[in-house]
Amino acid sequence: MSHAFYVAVSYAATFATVAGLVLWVWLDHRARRRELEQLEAAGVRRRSARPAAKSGGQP
Amino acid sequence: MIALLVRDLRLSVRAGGGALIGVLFFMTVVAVIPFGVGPDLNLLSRIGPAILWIGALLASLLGLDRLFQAEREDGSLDLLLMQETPLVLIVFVKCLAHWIATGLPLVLASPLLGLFMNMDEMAIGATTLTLLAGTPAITFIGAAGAAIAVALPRGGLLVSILVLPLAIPVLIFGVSAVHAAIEDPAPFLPPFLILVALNLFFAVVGPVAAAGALRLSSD
Amino acid sequence: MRLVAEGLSAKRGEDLIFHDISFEVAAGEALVVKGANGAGKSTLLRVLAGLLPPEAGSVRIDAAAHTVERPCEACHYLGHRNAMKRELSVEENLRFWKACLGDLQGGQGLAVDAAAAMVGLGGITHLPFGYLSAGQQRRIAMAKLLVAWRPVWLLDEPTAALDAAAEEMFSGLVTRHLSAGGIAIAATHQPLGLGGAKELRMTGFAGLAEDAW
Amino acid sequence: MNEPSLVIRKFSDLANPTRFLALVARVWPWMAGMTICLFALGLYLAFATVGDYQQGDTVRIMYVHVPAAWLSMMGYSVMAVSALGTLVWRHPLADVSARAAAPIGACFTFVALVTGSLWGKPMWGTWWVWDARLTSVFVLFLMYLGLIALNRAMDDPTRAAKVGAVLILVGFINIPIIKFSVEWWNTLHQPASVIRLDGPTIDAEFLRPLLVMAAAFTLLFLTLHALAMRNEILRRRIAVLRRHAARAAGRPGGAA
Repeated sequence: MSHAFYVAVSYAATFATVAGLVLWVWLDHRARRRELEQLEAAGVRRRSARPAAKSGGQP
Repeated sequence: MIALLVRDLRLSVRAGGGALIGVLFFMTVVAVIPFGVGPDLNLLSRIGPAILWIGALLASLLGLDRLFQAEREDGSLDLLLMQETPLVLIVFVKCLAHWIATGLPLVLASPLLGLFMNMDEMAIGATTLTLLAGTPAITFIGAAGAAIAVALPRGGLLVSILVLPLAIPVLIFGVSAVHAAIEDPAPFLPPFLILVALNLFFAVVGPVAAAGALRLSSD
Repeated sequence: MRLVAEGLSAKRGEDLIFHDISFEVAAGEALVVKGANGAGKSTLLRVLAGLLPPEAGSVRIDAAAHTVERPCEACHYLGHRNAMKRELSVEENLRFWKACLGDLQGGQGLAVDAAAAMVGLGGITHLPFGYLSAGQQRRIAMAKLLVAWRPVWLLDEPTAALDAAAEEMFSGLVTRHLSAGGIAIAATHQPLGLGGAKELRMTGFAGLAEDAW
Repeated sequence: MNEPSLVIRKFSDLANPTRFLALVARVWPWMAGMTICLFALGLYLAFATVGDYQQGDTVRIMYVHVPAAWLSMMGYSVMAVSALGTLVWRHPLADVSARAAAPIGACFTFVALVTGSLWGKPMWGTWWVWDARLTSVFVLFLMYLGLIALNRAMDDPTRAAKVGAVLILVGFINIPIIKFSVEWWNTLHQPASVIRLDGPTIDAEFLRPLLVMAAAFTLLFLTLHALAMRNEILRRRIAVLRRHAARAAGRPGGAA
């Protein structure tokens, strides 16, 4: 097989891995955002955003 | 039954699940071999299929002890035992989920490790195919061992000791099928078909034995 | 429908735990099993649930809407352990048991959300089960009784980790189940607040089985 | 502390996850933009230069292989520094950083292994040899995966953080082994040619794209790391909120 083939495959493999990484970061972020919104919708808010905060251990 | 399959798969990928551990153990075992036998590529390519098979055998035994123990610890096993659904079927589905979570990744990782062992394309293909046919058998027969050891405090090691002798036929026919594929004169199909037959045999015997052992172990 | 136990005795290891216990519970009735620690309450429930083979005697269900091969198939068993996975969310856990157990003829299980609301934890089904406190986990385990219909409830110390309000909630659940034609058998120290429940007092059995050795 | 220096003040400012999130939100588009620009330039240079007279076109594999290999070690070093941060300074973000770096480092190690194999097949005639450099990088890959598995196995983040940090520091021995393996043992892999005491031994023709690509990959790593840290912070925030929700559900009138 020609050397150009190996070059192409290695660039493709690198690109695929990096793209997968970017995709993972992005999807993870979206999922976390959605979970936060769900919690927010259920009325669960961070202490700093809640006016009458109860004292307790810092998260 | 689908619900049980989905739940077990979910558990295996959630935190603390065993899906990653098995394949990692497989890779580590295979990576250690060349340190032991020396980096002689010709030797490695000759013993590569056997090493992959032994690595996969050990790796698929790894998580088996938790198959029923986790269910027993939180009381789910009691409820599963009470159901109208035959226990054999429940065990079969649990084995299937366990194989998809731990056995299938081993099969998928084996071509990569085959390259590390300097095996040629034919040997890699044959090894992957035989592992695909053989690892379910190990899981099924391992389920019987897991069910026997479910009530024991240090059941994990015992499962391996109980199951390894029973898994020897699978190993024999798996490796001989690969060798047949590499060396021309011997035909590949007979040992491979025996492997498939073993798989079907264990798919029946394993769950039946496991179900019996689980019924007896409840107290 | 009647649940009938005749001359039950059971062993654990070599010890005979109880001997010759008979009772009969009809639809809409509750039976409270009382007795000191070690009197064999849990063992009796496990025998009824088919998890321990009885040494002698038999359990059967008469005149059921849906004839079952083994009596335990018509039973819910709420043991000491909750039968829930910590890693999965409450909803996933309940959904699994709803699908896995299925309804028996003669009744209908509640939807997952409705069942969680019945035990007072409607808003937190999205949380992982492991995040809940012991009392909340127990209440979710009770919601499991609601998602799939079983005429017979076998309850082993159901209210051990619960506060007074939750105990009251639970006796409400049991009363509701009885009025729907169910049967409840509970082993407990605490009063369950069930008016008109039958009582079975277990005294324990001080003696070995046959002196085989 | 009477008068903390500016650096320390800035550093402890960052210890507040909310401030860190704000910083990431402001900075990451710039980092991503710069990464893309550098990659464009690097890829142009990589394919515009002539091939090596010995290696032919395959020299171009080096432009991804060398940066990936360098990042696999840098990623582990980032984790090691974070581990020190967890154990010594108890910096609240240190463990977040170590956790976020593990999958990214594993991916770049994987790229280094794959591109190395693809270079080795035409050059050495085999996909893989068990020499010191390749083996130690493979061990590094397994260590990354082991750390990821460890992180996933424990559901209590603070306990997992300390145990993980100890493991990371123990595993750090492997990094100098990888770096110097080509000099300590006589191996097939060629010795370092860029970072040397007596200056690079590589022709400027190849050095220029290599350096640009290395810079691009490093920026890519930093961008992904910052974003992954953001995800990890959100994950922990969600976990805390959920525990609060579970506790509040028990109280009458609490948020359900």
